Amino acid sequence: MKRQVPLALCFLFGIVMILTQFVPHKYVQALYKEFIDWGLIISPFALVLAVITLIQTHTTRVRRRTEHWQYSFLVFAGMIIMVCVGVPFGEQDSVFVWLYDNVQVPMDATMFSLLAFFIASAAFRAFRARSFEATLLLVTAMIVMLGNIPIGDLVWNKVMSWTPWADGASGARQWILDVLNSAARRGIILGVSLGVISQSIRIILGIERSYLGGGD
Amino acid sequence: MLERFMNMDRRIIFILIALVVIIPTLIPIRLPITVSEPTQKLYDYIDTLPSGSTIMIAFDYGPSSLAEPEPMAKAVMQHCFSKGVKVIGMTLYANTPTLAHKLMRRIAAENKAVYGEDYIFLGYRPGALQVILGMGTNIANVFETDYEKTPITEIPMMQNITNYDQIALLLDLAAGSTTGAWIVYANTRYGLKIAAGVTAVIIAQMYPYLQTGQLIGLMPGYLGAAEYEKLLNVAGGDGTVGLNTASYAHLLIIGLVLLGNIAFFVHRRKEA
Amino acid sequence: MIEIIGIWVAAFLTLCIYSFLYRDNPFYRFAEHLFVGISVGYGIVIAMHQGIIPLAWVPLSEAMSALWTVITGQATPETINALWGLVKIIPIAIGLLFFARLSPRHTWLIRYPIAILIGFGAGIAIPNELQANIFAQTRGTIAPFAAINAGTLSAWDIFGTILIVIGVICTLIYFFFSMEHRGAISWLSKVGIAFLMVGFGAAFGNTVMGRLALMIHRVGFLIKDWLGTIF
Amino acid sequence: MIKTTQWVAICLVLCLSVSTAFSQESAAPSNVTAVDTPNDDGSSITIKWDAAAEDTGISGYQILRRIADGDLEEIGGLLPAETTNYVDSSIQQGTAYTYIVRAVTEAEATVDSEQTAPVKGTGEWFHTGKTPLFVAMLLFSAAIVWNIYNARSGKEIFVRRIPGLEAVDEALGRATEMGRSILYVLGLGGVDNVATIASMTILGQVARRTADYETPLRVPCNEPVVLNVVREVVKTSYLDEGRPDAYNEENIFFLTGDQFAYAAGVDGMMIREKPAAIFLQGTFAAESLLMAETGNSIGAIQIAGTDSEHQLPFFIAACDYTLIGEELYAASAYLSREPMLLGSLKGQDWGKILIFLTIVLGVVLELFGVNWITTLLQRVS
Repeated sequence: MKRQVPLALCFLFGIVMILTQFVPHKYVQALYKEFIDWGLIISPFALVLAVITLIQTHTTRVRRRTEHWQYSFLVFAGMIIMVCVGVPFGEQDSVFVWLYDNVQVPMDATMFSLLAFFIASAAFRAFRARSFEATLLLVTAMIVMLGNIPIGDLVWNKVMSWTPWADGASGARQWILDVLNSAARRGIILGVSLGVISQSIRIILGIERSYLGGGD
Repeated sequence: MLERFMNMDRRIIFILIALVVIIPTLIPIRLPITVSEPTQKLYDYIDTLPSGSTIMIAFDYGPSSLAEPEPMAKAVMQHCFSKGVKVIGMTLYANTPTLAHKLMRRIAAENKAVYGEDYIFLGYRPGALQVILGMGTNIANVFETDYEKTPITEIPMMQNITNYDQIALLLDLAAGSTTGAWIVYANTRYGLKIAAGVTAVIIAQMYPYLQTGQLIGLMPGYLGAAEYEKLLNVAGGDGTVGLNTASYAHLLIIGLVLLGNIAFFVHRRKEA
Repeated sequence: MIEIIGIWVAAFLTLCIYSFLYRDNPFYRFAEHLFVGISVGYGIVIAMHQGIIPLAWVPLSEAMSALWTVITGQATPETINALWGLVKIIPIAIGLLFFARLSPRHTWLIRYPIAILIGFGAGIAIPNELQANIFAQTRGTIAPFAAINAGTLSAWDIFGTILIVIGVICTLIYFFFSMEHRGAISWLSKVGIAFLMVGFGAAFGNTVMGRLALMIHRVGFLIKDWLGTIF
Repeated sequence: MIKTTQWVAICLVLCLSVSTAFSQESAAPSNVTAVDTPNDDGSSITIKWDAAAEDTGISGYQILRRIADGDLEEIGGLLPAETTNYVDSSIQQGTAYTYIVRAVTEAEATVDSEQTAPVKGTGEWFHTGKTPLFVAMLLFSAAIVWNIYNARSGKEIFVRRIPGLEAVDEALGRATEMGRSILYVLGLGGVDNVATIASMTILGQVARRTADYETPLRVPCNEPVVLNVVREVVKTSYLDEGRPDAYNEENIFFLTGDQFAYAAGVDGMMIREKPAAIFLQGTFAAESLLMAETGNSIGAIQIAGTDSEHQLPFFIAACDYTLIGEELYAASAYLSREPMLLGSLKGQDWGKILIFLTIVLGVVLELFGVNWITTLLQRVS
């Protein structure tokens, strides 16, 4: 009951999902659509549980007065406001949309834009010609960056016009992306896919069962 | 000294990046731009459209990638309104309607264009493929109403428009793989002319379409917007500013990396 | 007015987040915790209105009313069809098993939904990975050689095509695990690493523009939209 | 059974009589056939005809269909003159249809083809176009299972050195020495994402070591189901090491499901708790560098690993060690030395050899103009 049934369920659902890819018959396809919906129905229940643990975490912080405990109220406030507006009135409600547009979206966008700073500091620190490999990383990154700006072409055509790329740095960039980058990416993708498939086979056959945890 | 430079506090780099982005935004310092052929072609195509024709713009990007397509939309719409060309906006992205609607409203206000007569925004309908195919037979079948909930049949500028046959061009402002779908389903199937304005990250994917002529024009990222603004004679447009700023920032990063390496080599020689 | 308040709120939060670049501070902590709370709330609302309600609640309630028509003998083919909605009881019941976590004695019951979801993912992954990645990428590596046979490629393009094959094979060799990397294998896997590094450099360099664009847009918002409301 | 054959016979007779009734004209579409579309769910019928000769002046085709003796109905609108097939997907399953292809000439005149034999749409139980895929799947599964079986019977299996993993003990040791915590991030993937499962297996191994060292292991999750599994996995590791007392459930918690809010929260944790070692293992998107660069700024030892190839450059730049792509999957085998994992690793290598041979053979064949390998690998939907 505790181990065998979950493993059997895992096997059953796995095999059915594989078969749906090979059987075009409408009954099987209907089953496939139904199962996809099931997945979408099952997951939100876990969210409720997760939110309970989030609330527990922050109530503990408040109760124990750990450092910065006051901020936990902000987590509660944000969550309660969104839920109180969004759950009864739906995600199209104007107040909900206002909150989303003026609170969540700007913070999302700003966090994302921090990458402009981080990409610069990471480049400065990591792009040192310490070894042959590091030099390759450095040189291609520089060429591709030059190829992305118009000045790059001007500079390139002055200094590097002997290279086989006719239209300057942007030509070199394009060639690097099309040939060298895509070769490396293909190698990675092929390896990763083999890893994914073998892990999936182990899961379906019940060989990999660490996700069940211990005990009986 | 060298060592201190090589291991400098990253906050110095942050400040430099901030300066290099903020200063050109405030004081535009123009870098030379030559207009590339794909942008020129798009400009020429719109420029020769008779007044009263209609183009469609698909805002196919999400909130996280709007920086590059927005200046393009602005430049092209400005061009259209000045030529008396009408614009229909729509999107294949579920969370873009509010954003695109606001943008169109703002650009229209700047150009004194009237909603319903010079432009409309249709909004979003689920199922990208069905939307593209459906509009080929009848736009009103897919969008019974526009984004502002007015029935299509009651909108003045839509009176003579039923499907792609009355639309001179589709401009896909894309951050993902939508352009391919427009080409396969709207161009190949219904003969709709397609042009694209895309973010820098996906430019590489667009060249094949350009070579086969399936795209009649292409604006590559900030560069495309800046080139279009140059053709329109707009000084200090968002695209130009964006391109300049991005260029300076690229040069800054390249410069820092070069200096870092020089310091590294000098330091290593000293050690040895 | 409401729009201007929105701009000020957004600008304040933007600056709060940027303050992190200097160091941790009360403003960042304020934005961070608010962000976590708001985003969790948003997630709950979306899970309700785009998940549970349309996928489970609507079909189930329709099935219930259909069941009533059957009981009262007013069933039509349409209502009988709607009875299929009753099937949704199964995933709802499975989902409810997650709450077994709250009772230490029944914790093991959450293995049921988890096993189903994991089996699901693994089952979908096998044929898809095989087709979309392994088949497609292998084919993509071979296919250009047809053009070489047809004689439509320039010498430079032929060079590129061959380079791709070398790159793919050497990268794959780098990923050989059950073999010691000695002799020829070691040499080839080093070529593989070189390809990887060049590929990473190119991807890094190509991403810079996109990230800068995000920041330029954010700075544009602060300078034009926000400062615009003052000056 | 008899009924059907009778019915078909009647229809055939009907068809023949109808077709003889039509006068044969040169512009009439010839060789019109209607067949159940192969490898579909039974929702369509494919109609094919021969292309018209160049000078017949045909400007397009219309497709007409009828159910049994019903009226002819026009479907799909006017097709361009160069079309030679049409897929009718507006059919009722189980109903037999007959079709006529009508050629429309430039002078707006119409010429009808012969009527086709009646045909029904039926769903197939196996997609024949996917046979290569199916065979490849079986072969690869067999290779994996065979190697696992072999490994279990006690054969020694070699695994090459994975530098990032040799640093795990060093990182954990340093955290213990400094009395600081360890931060483990599993990325954005859900439990249906295989990289996340691989990351959990590595986490299980890390937890075994932290249980011994009594170093706090902090795991902020961003996916609710993952949270539940992770708690089980870590608890099991502590139990196995005989240290259930050291397990603290509060250290494994839900942060938020939003990508950037999660990054904001993790960054906050990093900068306030200053963990000595940070693991970033799983599926990542743009937030990868947000976390890796902040982790770097606090001087933590960072070991990253991901199958998201777009994020690898950023991990390489900002982390001390990075598991590249498949190395993430090899990591659990490497750390645990469990025969079943080592065996499947060897199976994966067999897969690589197969791909390697396919590429070489494919390239050679293509150079000689033989393209059956590319045809086999073609995408079918």
